[in-house]
Amino acid sequence: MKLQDLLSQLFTEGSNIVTTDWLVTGDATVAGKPISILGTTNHTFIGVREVVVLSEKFLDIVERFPGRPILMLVDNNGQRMALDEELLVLPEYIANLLKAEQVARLAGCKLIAIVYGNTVAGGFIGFGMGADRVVSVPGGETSVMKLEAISRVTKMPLEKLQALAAKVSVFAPGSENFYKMGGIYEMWTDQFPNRLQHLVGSDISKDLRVQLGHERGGREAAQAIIEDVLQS
Amino acid sequence: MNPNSHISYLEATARRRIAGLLDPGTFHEFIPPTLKRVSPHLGLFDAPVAFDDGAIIGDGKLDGKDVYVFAQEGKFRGGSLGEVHSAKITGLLRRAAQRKPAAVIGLFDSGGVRLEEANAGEIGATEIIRGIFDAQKAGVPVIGLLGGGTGCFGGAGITSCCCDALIASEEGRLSVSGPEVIETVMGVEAFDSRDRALVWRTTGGKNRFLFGTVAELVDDHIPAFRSAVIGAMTAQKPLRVADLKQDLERLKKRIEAYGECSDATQIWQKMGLDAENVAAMSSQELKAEKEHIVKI
Amino acid sequence: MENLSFEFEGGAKPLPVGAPYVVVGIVASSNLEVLAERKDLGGKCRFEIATAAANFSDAWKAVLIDFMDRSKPRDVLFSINDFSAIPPVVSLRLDQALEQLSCS
Amino acid sequence: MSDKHAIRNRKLAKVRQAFGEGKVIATERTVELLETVIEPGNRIILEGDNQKQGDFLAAQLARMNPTKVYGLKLCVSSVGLPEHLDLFENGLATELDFAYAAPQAARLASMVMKGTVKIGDVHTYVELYSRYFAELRPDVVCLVANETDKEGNLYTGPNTEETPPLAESAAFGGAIVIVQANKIVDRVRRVDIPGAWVDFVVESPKPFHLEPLFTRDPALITELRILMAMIAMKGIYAKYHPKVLNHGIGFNTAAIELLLPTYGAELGLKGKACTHWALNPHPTMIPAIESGFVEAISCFGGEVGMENYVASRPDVFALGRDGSLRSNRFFAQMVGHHADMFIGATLQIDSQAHSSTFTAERLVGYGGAPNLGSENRSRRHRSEAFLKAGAEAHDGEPMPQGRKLVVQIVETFQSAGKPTFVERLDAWDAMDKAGFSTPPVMIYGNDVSHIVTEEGVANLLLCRTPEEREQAVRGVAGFTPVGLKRDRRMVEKLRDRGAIQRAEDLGIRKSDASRDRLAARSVHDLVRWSDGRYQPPSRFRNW
Repeated sequence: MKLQDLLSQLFTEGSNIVTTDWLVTGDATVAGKPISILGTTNHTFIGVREVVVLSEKFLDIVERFPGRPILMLVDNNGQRMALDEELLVLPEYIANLLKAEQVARLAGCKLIAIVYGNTVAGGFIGFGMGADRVVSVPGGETSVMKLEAISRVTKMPLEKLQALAAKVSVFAPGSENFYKMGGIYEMWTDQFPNRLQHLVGSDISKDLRVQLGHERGGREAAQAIIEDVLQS
Repeated sequence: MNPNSHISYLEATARRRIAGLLDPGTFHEFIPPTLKRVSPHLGLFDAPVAFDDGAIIGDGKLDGKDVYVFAQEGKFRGGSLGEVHSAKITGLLRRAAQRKPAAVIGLFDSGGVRLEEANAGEIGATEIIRGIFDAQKAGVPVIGLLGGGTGCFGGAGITSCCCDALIASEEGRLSVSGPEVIETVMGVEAFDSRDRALVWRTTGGKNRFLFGTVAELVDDHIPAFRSAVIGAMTAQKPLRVADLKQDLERLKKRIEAYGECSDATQIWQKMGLDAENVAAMSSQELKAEKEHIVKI
Repeated sequence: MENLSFEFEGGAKPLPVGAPYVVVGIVASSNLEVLAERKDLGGKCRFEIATAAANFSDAWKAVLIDFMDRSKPRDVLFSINDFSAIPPVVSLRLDQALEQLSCS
Repeated sequence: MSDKHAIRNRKLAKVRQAFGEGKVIATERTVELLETVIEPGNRIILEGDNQKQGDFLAAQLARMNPTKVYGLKLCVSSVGLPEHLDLFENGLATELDFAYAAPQAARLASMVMKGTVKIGDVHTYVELYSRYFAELRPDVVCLVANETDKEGNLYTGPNTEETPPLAESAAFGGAIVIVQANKIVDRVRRVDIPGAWVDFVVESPKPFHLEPLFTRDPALITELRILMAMIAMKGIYAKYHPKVLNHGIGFNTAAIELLLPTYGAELGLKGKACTHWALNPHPTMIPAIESGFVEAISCFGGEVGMENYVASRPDVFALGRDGSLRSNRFFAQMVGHHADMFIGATLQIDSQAHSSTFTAERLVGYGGAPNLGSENRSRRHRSEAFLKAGAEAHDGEPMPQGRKLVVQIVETFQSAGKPTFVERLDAWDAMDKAGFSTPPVMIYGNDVSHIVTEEGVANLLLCRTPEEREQAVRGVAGFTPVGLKRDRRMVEKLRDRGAIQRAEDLGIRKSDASRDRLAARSVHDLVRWSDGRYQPPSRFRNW
């Protein structure tokens, strides 16, 4: 959905948000308490320059408002694909952003990500999936790779992939699939303020994704594997 | 000189790497292949499975200390992150956070997320990252090794950079988008993936070492990796805002200094290196050279 | 994928003492992994094969008979994941698996 | 009979009229020059073999006007460029004589089927060069050089290859000689072809195409190939001690090259075998050269990236006074022809040991292998290997003779899972489709002395009847249909006699066949062996 629609539906108690062509920053009030907001928009690509800004903002928020929840608004078309990005070691930049998210977590900031636009591959790993909880709203589309591209790489006919995608959620794009795999905690269609308020008020420190993936039938192997390793 | 005196890390299978890295005979595998915990998804694609799903995990001793190890087998489906593969590594890291071994050593060799299990693999990558952070929080350093034939790309590339320290050979490669992917999406003018020299000077261990992403550059020799890991086991960076800020400053300066460069040789020249000769230098020679260059 | 299963009478001599199991080979294109485990199979050897190349049952049988004739192991379970390896590669991996199982 | 020299003088006068005096022709006027000197029905030799290709002149020839020039007979030893066949599609040429065509094999086959190309014949290299002095005397010859001066003196560099016989057949046979050179200089580094033999030179816009055809990445050598190499080395090299030999260009022989400093040393081969070679500067030879195995290598051509290394070993390679390699395909073929041993791979072998790489869909040609890989009944000088093989081959005969070792080293299956051993060669279909009168066989079975596979080595010299030969072939054909049809009893008998030796008969364990034995396991290792003097092309690097 459009950023403005999301913001107006999400924040009924007032907000103060600044948007550039790709960056969203600001704060808002949820259940009478302030939360910090950091997001991207316009399907931006995540390259070294974007990461540096996002990391800086994260660290800034953590320093100024330790303990205050951070809402991450997610819309990107993935990592910026270019030789010069990789020349500068893009994964090190994205890891820095992930570490900034971890530092926020260590400082007591709850991290909640809302997928409202696209989010692809390395873009989602760097900004979105590092949160304590990831939710999606209508229009939120997650993907690793399009079916056409998977078909090219795996040399499986597209029709066969499409038929498979209808049956299993393990590989095909779509928030519904990520939900089944446990990667998306909830899919919101209404009552955004209440749902956000509830999340902000809960203990979300534990990574539940494996468990949810198991309960929802998307990932049936992972949980048992992890338990067995813990007990080996 | 006879280069065959080296015990090649690049050549070795994941199992052989582990055996050569740890104190002899000390490795004990968790979820061994005899349990046949194979991918439940590959069959849908008519693709063969492996009994370890390309991820080998366990504990053992290194220089007498208790350590955990995970190793990706780059030759099985490109060492890709599938559901079982990722869960084994995540499980190991969670166990490390509970039981606090002296270190977790990750032998990365992965093209990234396994496309047949793309969603499970992508979520899996972030669960591994969370696992690394939780282990670090518990005081356990996580050390990553880059020297496999598949390299370390996509989700695996990002994951490896979350480690406390990376040790690489010049043959090791690290990036998010692989050259083939960039070529497929952006065209051959953007990245000619068949130009192997270009691939390596862009993503290879030397470039990563000169930037400081990789802490230690070693020869393609398993004992060299082993001594570098022993040296790195004490080096644990606590995750603090101040340190991250410093790190970020370094990354910002890198963009300022080299953001306009379109080839590694331009960067090396700016660093004050004999750019044309970097490829020909041994890891020892390059380490010596690095002492004299512009540090960013 | 095709699953094949074969059982053969083993040789008379038990294997020398060694590792309980070994894995040789990697499941990569034109290659295979062989997991060889010591198992009480009443003197027999069993082969459990998952192969990406369908309709090669006769070739597998010929390779396995040749292997059994040459090496005469007993009480070993061979589990195989095959990615379209050619027969000589299969043969080589079986020999390697048995050599390693017998000496480690 | 037409006087070629008179015709030539007439053509030269026409050129002088249109272009003025001097041998140097402006690059952009090349087509015009060609149209002036080439007449309908002329026989044109275009230089181009498996490495060096006269690509600029080929492209200019294809641009000629087919209403002026037609019915040409094209001779090119390696049909390696699309332009070679464009000449036929554009209606300029009708008949083709060649030796090798692998890069264009499929297109050539379909053009022959459609009648666009009439094949004069398919040759070996030296056979084709020889015919340039007999029935295939040319009217116009297009050559390639690294450098030329205004007088037409040519420097043909490390990749001299086939230039000399082509130039000679033209210069003294009344043909016009046109050369594309990478550079026109004041003084060439070294005169490989005298200017008096050359009529016209043009500077090509780009250096000629050069294929690094002999670079084999050690990283791709499998355990199976190492096993085969060890079988060959212990079963043949250590037994006969071939001193002068030729290797094919495949991975199987590359494995042997890389095992010489390790396994070869263990077998005591150093100084006793493999001292003199007919071979290009294979990068995989560097460890053996550096380890002192090699006394001299006679080269057919050069190899991209090996220039500095070769220049640094004047004790091994033939160098000009300028310090760069001088190769010569004709002479190297002669060295190989009179050698103790040839060893190489092929795509198909039948139960009589005939081999071929032709299929109905791919007219690949022969190259140099049939000459190198044939018993040489004209050889008279003696050597240990020659006499030992001869004693086996002619045992019990009243006249003692020597024998060349001709070894086929093949995996029983090709990488795509196709069996190498077949009951009927695809060459028979190629014969039918292309209208040849005999099947295009690369090496005839009666020339072959040994076949090495991962199953062992078959010594055909020890077989006394056609049945024994057939069972010896089947005996090493593994799990191919040909192998499965072996007569087990007869094969065991051959094994008892040593006519078939398996790895275990030679004392080789399967787990000995490890990549750790290779003296170099990567291109990078080769560079290290050479102390940086080998500079591989970018596509072979991983650093």
